[in-house]
Amino acid sequence: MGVVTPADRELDALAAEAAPFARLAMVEDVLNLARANSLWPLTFGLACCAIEMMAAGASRYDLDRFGAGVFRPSPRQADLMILAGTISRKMAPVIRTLWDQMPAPKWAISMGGCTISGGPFKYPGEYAISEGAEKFMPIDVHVPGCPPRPEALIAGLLKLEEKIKRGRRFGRAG
Amino acid sequence: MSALHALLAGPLGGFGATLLVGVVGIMGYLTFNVLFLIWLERKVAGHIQRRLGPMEVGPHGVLQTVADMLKLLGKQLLTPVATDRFVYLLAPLLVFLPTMCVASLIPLGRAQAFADMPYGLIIIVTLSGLTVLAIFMAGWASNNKYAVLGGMRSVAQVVAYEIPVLLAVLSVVLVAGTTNLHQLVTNPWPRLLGVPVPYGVVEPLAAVIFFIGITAETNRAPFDIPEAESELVGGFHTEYSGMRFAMFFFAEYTNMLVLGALGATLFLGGFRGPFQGAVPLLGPVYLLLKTYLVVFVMMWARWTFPRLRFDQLMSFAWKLLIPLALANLVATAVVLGVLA
Amino acid sequence: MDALGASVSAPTEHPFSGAAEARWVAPGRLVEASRVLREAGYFFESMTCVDRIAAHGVFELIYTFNRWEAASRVAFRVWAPATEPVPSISGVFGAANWNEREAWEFYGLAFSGHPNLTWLLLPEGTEFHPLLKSFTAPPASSYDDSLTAPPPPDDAHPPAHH
Amino acid sequence: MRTHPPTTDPLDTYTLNMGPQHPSTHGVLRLLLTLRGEEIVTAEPVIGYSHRAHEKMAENRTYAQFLPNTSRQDYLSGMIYNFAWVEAVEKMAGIPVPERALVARVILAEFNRIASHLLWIGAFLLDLGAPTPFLYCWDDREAILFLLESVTGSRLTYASGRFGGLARDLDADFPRRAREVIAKLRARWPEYDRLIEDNVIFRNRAIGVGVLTRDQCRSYGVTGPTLRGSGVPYDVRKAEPYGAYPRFEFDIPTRPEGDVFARYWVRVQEMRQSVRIIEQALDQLPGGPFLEPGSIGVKKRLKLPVGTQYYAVESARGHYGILLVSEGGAEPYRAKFRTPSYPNLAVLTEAMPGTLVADAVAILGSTDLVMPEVDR
Repeated sequence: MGVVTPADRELDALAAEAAPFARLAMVEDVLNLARANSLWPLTFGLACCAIEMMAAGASRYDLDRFGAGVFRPSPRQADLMILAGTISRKMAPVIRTLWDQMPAPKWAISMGGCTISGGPFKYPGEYAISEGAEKFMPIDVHVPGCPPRPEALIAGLLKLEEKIKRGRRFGRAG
Repeated sequence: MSALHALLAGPLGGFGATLLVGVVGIMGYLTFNVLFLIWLERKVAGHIQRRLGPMEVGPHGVLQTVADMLKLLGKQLLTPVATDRFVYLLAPLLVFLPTMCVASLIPLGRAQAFADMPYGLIIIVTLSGLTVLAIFMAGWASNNKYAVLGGMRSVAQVVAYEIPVLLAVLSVVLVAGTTNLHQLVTNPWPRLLGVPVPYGVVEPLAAVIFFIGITAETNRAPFDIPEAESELVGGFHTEYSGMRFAMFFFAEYTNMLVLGALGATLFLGGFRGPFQGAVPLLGPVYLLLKTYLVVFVMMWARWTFPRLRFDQLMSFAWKLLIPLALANLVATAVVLGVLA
Repeated sequence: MDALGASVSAPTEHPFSGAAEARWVAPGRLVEASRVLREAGYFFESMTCVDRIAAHGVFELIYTFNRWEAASRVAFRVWAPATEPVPSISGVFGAANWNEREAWEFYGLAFSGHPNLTWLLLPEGTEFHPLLKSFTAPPASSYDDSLTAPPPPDDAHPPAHH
Repeated sequence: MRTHPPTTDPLDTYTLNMGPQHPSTHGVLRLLLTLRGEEIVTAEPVIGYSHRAHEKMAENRTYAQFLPNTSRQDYLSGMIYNFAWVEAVEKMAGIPVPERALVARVILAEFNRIASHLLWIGAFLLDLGAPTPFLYCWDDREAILFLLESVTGSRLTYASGRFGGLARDLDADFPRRAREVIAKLRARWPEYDRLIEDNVIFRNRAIGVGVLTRDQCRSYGVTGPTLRGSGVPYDVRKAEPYGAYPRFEFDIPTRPEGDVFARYWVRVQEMRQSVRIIEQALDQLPGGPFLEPGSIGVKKRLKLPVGTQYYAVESARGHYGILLVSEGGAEPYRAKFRTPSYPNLAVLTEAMPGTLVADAVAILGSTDLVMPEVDR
């Protein structure tokens, strides 16, 4: 370490102030366990992938087995945003608003090629779509496919559960 | 329960002990009940819909609602900027107070009612209409058009369905000759062909009207228009998150239980059942079994029927249920008069 | 059909198939001609704009109409100069309203007498016409800047403690 | 209800913005409703939230490269769209198609139509607040998807058409499995009728609601089951027979009322007709090649003669038209897709005023919209 600048000291002070009053690791673990097992997705579909997302919630695949079948139509009550379908440029600001309306802690799964990178609708000079959701919001799990099968979405969900149980969010180690 | 009561009565005095046992007992039980009912709802829904419902959290998902509750506890509480803050925060607290009070009035057994009042039934009917006030507060304070619409619908709906419920209850009161819930159960039952039968058998129409009425009052499908998901997103609770939202859930399921228990007490014989005289502890068991039967039928209806439209709901209450309930009341009075 | 009057002279090197009748209509007679079809019981099937600016300096508009009773597609082909507005037929066929808005936003072709000529599919305020052959890529400014900005530093994503 | 005169007084009304994220806008439609209480004064659909520029893409890709796009326009009846593109190109290029492929296309397309209608019934009932039929329909739909997947390799967005046939042949076991699925569907229909059609709440929500007159349909170019619910027996399969359809006997179910219930009834009957077609096609399924020997397939660059062609098929939602303009190159000069949901949505601006918010949801649901198909 080199010179400690005033800015660094300020940061340290800030960190000390922002540190939790008491570290309740057990409680955090239990909470994370509960969070992982109770991921309520937002009722929100964009295109083709939304149909497979609905299929994942329907009888044969039954997301409710994992406690993730409670699709909430209001972003205020959702924990998980499953971005399923192509994000058009007209839709992107709306999605960002929805994401901002969700209360923390929240997670996002990008389902299908379109929300990962623009998918099949990306070509030089395209004008209509936003090339991937990560341009404007954080994504926890990517589920590739066009569209991914419901099993793939379930696998993505289980990956997300693992991630939550380890207490990591948005790529930051805990 | 009574031993515990005696133990606490030493330091706290009789009233204090009753209050403590009552509050802790009721709160504890209601919390458990909500967790159980939500799980039950999801399992019932699952099995009606050719799937399993929660399976992974605990055996057959029994811990699913515990996880949900813990998660909701740890959720950020968002208060949208444009809300009427005081009312917005007050509504979720108010929403289950009336239900709590009603819960304490339901007789659980021969000597077990937390509050045994001579006019218990009247108080219950009065209190159960209050929940809607909190719902309207929530809808109005949220400053969201969907929420306001939901709140308005809720008020209109409860006003309309209180009346047939009241009239149906009155029919039973006429037959039983008392408004004390405890006496209503313990009084000699009416006899049909020499066999004592619960009031539901002699007043089947009142029972059906009462059931429809409480389904509407608890905002359950097919009368769930105040929170109609496909129309109003979340209705009155659209803007609520985390525990505040959970409170509404809590209130809805508690309301189901309490009104179901009231229905069981009025029409299905309450805590009375075989051998209950010999084993008093069976009383609450019988009551709960009957209550959960009513609740189960409500769930069954929810997962089977489409939702009514708002004007249809209104005309159903005003043009069909209320005249029917009135006619039933008059018929009951006439029959009783003739028999007397 | 003869009430439509004589066809205008137009190039013949683009044959049209899939219709019982395809005829060239002058822009000025479009409303009148479509009204004839409306009264004869035709429904509005589709409208297509084709960019022929490079070769001829015009847009080719292809309207197709059809009947329920006996399928007999009629195609109107309009050779519309790129700079002049085409008369709107949204007063005759309700469906033309959206189709004309689409042609306007995708090609910049104006329609006179249209009640609400504004963006339909593209975000409001879009300044390019993407289906023109001369269009290559949208200008960089067409992205919503607020989206690419980093998320606000709020308490929404606290790092988990371990 | 509805005793007030229509009003546009701004003090008397308010605006409700439904969507683009709303449980019953099926994806990303936005409806701007002007309301007076719960009564709709005006309804203005705002679309484009899933505009993906299919038409621009068509100009940038070869005919074969564009094939996967077609099934993404309407992902619920993607097979029909896929074959429509293939057939349009075949017709323009004069590519012959073997008999087996023609009949197999009909079988696959009709199964796809049933799957689409099943999904619609479920989603529509969900809009009306009944969640259970949704799951029943999806359960049945999975059986069809499983069958289609065994032929095409994908569940939803098929690319199984080839210029001159099919990508893969129906295997020897296919007819037996297809008949099993049909038997399963047949067994389910009485259940649906009892659960949905005979339900008094459903009938009250659906009968007399959202009437579309014949003239409105004509003005907007409404087609498909939505039009047939208004009593017009227009079906591209009969009006302009294509593929192997002329060989099969089937009826066009219509109902004169034009309300939500009529549209529901028509779709339910159409599934029965589709099964009828499939059974005939399975009986007549000829042997021989499934892809014209020496045909173009997708590998080589295909060039179409100069000209403009309009080609139409009947998709699950109605008249799907492809207008292809070729300048002789390997890519289309212009491809316009006349999608059925587009006019079916546009007409709602006239059908919705005067109804209630709950009706708006029912009407919207009854027209069976697929938003990416509207927006393209």
